[in-house]
Amino acid sequence: MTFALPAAEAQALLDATLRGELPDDRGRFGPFGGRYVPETLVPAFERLEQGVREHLHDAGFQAEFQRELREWVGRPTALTHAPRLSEHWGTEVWLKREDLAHTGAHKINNAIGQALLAKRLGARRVIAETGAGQHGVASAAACARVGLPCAVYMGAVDIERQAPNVDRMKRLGADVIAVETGDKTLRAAIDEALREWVTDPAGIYYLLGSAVGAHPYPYLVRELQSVIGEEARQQMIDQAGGLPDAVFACVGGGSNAIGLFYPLLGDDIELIGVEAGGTGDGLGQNAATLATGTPGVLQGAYTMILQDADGQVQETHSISAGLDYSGVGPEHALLQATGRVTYVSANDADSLAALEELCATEGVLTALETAHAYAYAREWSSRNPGKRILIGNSGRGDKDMPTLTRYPVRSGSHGGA
Amino acid sequence: MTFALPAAEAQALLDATLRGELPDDRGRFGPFGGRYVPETLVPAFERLEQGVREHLHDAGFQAEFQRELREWVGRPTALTHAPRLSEHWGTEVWLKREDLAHTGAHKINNAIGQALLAKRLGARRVIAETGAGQHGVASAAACARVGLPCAVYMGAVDIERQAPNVDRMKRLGADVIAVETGDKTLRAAIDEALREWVTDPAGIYYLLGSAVGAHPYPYLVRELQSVIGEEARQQMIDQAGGLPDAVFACVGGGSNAIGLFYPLLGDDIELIGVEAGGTGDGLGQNAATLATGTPGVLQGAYTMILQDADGQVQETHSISAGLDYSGVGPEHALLQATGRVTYVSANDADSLAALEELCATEGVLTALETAHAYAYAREWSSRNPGKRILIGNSGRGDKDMPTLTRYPVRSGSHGGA
Amino acid sequence: MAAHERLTAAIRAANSKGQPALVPFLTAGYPEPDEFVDTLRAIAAVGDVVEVGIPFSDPMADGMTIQRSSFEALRKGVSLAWIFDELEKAGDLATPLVMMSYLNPLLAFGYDRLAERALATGVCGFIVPDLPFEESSELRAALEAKGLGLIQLVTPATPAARLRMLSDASRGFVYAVTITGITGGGSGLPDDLADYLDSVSASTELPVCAGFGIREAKDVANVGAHAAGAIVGSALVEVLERGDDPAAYLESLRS
Amino acid sequence: MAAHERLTAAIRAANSKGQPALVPFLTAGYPEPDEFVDTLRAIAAVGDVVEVGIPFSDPMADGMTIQRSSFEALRKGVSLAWIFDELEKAGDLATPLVMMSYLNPLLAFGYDRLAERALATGVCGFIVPDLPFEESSELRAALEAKGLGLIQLVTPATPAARLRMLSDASRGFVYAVTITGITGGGSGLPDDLADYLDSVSASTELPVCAGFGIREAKDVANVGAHAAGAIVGSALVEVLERGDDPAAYLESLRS
Ligand SMILES: Cc1ncc(COP(=O)(O)O)c(C=O)c1O
Ligand SMILES: Cc1ncc(COP(=O)(O)O)c(C=O)c1O
Repeated sequence: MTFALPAAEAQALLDATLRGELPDDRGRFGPFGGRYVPETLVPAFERLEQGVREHLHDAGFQAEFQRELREWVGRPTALTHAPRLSEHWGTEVWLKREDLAHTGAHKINNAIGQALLAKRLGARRVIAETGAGQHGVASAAACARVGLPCAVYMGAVDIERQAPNVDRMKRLGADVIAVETGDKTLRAAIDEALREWVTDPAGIYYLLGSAVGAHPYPYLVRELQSVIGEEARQQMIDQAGGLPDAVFACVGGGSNAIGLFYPLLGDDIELIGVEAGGTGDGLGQNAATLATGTPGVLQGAYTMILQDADGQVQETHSISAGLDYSGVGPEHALLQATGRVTYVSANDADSLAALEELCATEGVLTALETAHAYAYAREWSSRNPGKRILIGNSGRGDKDMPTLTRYPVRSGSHGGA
Repeated sequence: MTFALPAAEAQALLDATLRGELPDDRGRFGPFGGRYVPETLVPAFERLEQGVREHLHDAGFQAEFQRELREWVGRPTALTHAPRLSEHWGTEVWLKREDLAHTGAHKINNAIGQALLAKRLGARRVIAETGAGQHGVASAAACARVGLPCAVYMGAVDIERQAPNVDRMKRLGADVIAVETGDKTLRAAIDEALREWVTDPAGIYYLLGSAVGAHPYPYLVRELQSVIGEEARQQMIDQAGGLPDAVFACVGGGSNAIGLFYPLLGDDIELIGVEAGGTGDGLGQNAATLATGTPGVLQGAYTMILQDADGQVQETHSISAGLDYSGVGPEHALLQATGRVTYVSANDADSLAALEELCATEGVLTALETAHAYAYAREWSSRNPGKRILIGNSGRGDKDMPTLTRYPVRSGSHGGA
Repeated sequence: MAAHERLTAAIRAANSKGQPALVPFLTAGYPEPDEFVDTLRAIAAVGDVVEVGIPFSDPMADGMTIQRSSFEALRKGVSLAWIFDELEKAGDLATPLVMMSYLNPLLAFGYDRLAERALATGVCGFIVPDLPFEESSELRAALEAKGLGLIQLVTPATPAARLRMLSDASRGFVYAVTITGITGGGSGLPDDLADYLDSVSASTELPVCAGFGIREAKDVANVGAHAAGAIVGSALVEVLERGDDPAAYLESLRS
Repeated sequence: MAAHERLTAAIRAANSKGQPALVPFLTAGYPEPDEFVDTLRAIAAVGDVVEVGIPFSDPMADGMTIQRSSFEALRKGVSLAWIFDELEKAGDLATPLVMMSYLNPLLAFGYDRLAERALATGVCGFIVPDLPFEESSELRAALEAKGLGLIQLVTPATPAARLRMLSDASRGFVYAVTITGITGGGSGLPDDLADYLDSVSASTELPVCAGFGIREAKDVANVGAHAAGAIVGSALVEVLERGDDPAAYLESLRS
């Protein structure tokens, strides 16, 4: 189901977005967003909002943030032309290489930005949640870099399927706390982190990992991740000689997608977010929140969620832990409702096949999350030959080896193919 | 034992090095180097040498190589200031971040360069050896990128301790061939790869992973890796405001070290290569070839090697698979003999501690190989307070998790420390 | 009398007998859906106001105990519609009820329909833990149209100006969270509890009920010295979990 | 007569009897060091020239069989010095010997001392698989000073000009590798073997011995039709590995 706004309202909201006026003072992206949190957390969120307002666009903070991005994260990340994949697909394919960022995914842009903010706000320690473990690793690294202790909440199911990242977090000095409640994946981990935050809202900084949750997180994360799209836009002009016709990004909570899309909203480019189609269309078989969900309130925001008729949030399925979430960032809900961005899904099997094709043709082992963007871009390419496209290569697949080893490499698709 | 040349000869050879005249026509770096290979391989080596001469400095090849480095590998890699480590050590510490290169180590610079060369030479398939698995992963990726099938020889011992990399190679489409002969580590893997090469010297390209072996490999690998030092030199000037007083790199075969050192040889900088000190000074307890070896011929070159009085090559020990090699690149033997570069060693325990310290202070999980450079740089810093130093951060430690998880994180050293 | 005034009256009635009002919390349909009405009756016979918890898939403000009861009830098919049906069957209990629910099930149910059915089943007010005042105007309006109360929570960290605003907005009573934590933390109330509860009480004409961490008779007494009522949540759910008699447990809190 | 000429003469002598010379290869000290001299004698009684393999830790040009024998001999303490001592004890065997060794043990031993001890123990030449002609001048000089030969290997891939150069440089005989592979590959000689061996033979006055992949009498016969001798390596080591009689096996190759 797709939630659409009346045309005039959609246009007005889109214009407001382009003018940088959203979220509004109440943290709203049109009808979406807001701040639905327990009264116990209201002072913490107000302090955070105040801190964001004070520091985020402060020249001193920005200089520090940009220096960390350049010197420590390794930005700008490369823009890669994919000649062999292009040949296979019949489109001109470019990849924005967030997998080359420190710790292996776009998550670090946000993590180091918020860690610097935590430091400025005088936090004594940092907590974070993680799904695929990428945000946990990024948070652990960023906290070490700025010198703050860090605890990461992670669902027991995800701990198992992303074991390499668990070890990395610990080695980087974070406490990893297994969450055994609820669905034991990302959603439960966020709840646990929020519960922990309540115990010491002044001393703890909660470093949320995607463009989800209550205001100001969706805004804060978008601002920190927009460097992806800003770089990519300029690089396409410099390296490809012009902007792409279409841009694809995978959407879990939506942070890499909003980071890539936001700076491109004003351009004449088709923007496509790809969610996890899992094993099928039924409730519980996928994590295609925008493609199949309905509006509701989850974990602090009014947004699209996967829920039943009673408003109970549904468990999701995806082969990729980082997309396995029943909600999505509220700004994506708005971008969908206005028609500016199209949200689709790719299933487990097609995503695995796409991951393999990318390995075989370009020597890039992408994350399972990211593979969803490839799966759909491939299908889109078959309908749009000759177009120029850009894919947000949000992370690397090293962390997915425990899952991938369960699927043997299909012979014949590799080397010289 | 250190092999030293008479002062006049040393100076003459150093001058020749600085003028770019070494290796000479016979592939010699002064007394070291050469080409000690079976007659069956002589035509293959001649063809390779011819190919290197023809293509390596050809404008077309260089343009392609530089584009791949920029667009696909993600160069330039960042230069990171390490403020918290600097505070701990009392020196101003900078890191050259090869861990941010595609596939996670400097190895990719060489792998993509040689893969492009293989393509130009009309090879039908590529073989490679690997120790830590980094070169195997890099070769697998590079071969996929250029569209050549790839087989990687890897010692059975290394397959076990670098499991994550084995899976990555396979996923990137390479055949991984377990070597059960000899010491079942890197040396045996090189022998097996050479044996395979003999069976089809014209159709196979052997993509050697370090600055070792018979001419032209030490030269070829140095040329392809020198981008590290060239970038670092400029970045130090731009970011640190001047060149470092001392530069540290770990030395296995010596490719990251030569890549970093070579462009700095003419500067007034102390250059220090750090080998694997293993568990002790005895033969077989370490892999400190330059620090404790003697001249001899191993796997194609006259160089420093670890051997007994009968000329039998000794097995080595190091916690890091990538340093676990009884030989070393012949150019390092020359740089040692001329006194230009100092070679020392760091043991397993100090390297582990250094790895942990870097995690805790800067949020960078470095490779176990690389950790050796930190261990010695730390000790050096205690004797040279106030100096500015540069460390070649040759790779990331993700691949080492199976080894590292056997060593629990030492409490107290992390977060806010 | 508006429905929310029934809450105020019930609490005042208890106070007029010289004791704090007891406000037990029950996860609807826990431990067994078909015992819901009986359990509710037993609890309502002792309590002055009963808080009925609507199970939710994502109980972010609750501790382990209430989470477990919530998931268990959901697993057994409990829904808001079913709860209203059961309350309807139960008929008037004399003891006024409040519903404690996360926002999303209420949103899904529809606010107008919600207010209607609440009014028809003896539900006098709502506690919505993830709905801060700033987001609450729509729900408040729908409830007020039927005389139902939206009970506001305040905490020890709530600044004075906000405390006044929340107290003004509250209906029925003001819910004073005693610790800045989640439900079901260990017993042990903060030292400066008295000052805190006194200041909440001073901010409003309404009775103040204190909740979170109340497990024993002495907790009720402590709280009762500075507040009009004591809310008993996790501790009561644990009694149900163990299969013990909830009424007997509640009686014990009065002694 | 220089020592290397003894090799040429022994091969010619076999040929003059209408048969190819048989050049068996034995890893020194394999399978048991204390049986070395006896095994050598038994083999020398059948072979026309015997190739004695010096075990090396890094036998890069050898296949699995010879690698295994080499590691085994090393494990049991075999060294070049020990081998010379044993040869000295054995006295003159009548059959001339060549030593096959990787370069590093020879380097470690010292070239001059090497040439001296070789001359004293009936070793007439050396085959050094990892020493191509271009790197060989020092060793060659040391050997020639004592009349010892440095036997060159040629392969089917060796270009004509290089073939002439290598043939010219060789002493005793020319070693023609029959397949571009490592030792110990399966039986089966290349189709164009005859042309290849004929062209090697045409490049030199010296006898040509063919090696690699010779396992059966028919291989010896095939090779013998176009070369002066047949070198038997891995197949003989396998016989020793199985504990079979090496002399009997070698005899069988002549039938
Ligand atoms: C590589 C990668 N891509 C994408 C995602 C999805 O998150 P988001 O939608 O916030 O970018 C994750 C989450 O862990 C990830 O690790
Ligand atoms: C990260 C890293 N550093 C260093 C080395 C050692 O190799 P080299 O001395 O050739 O740089 C390796 C080898 O695998 C490696 O993986």
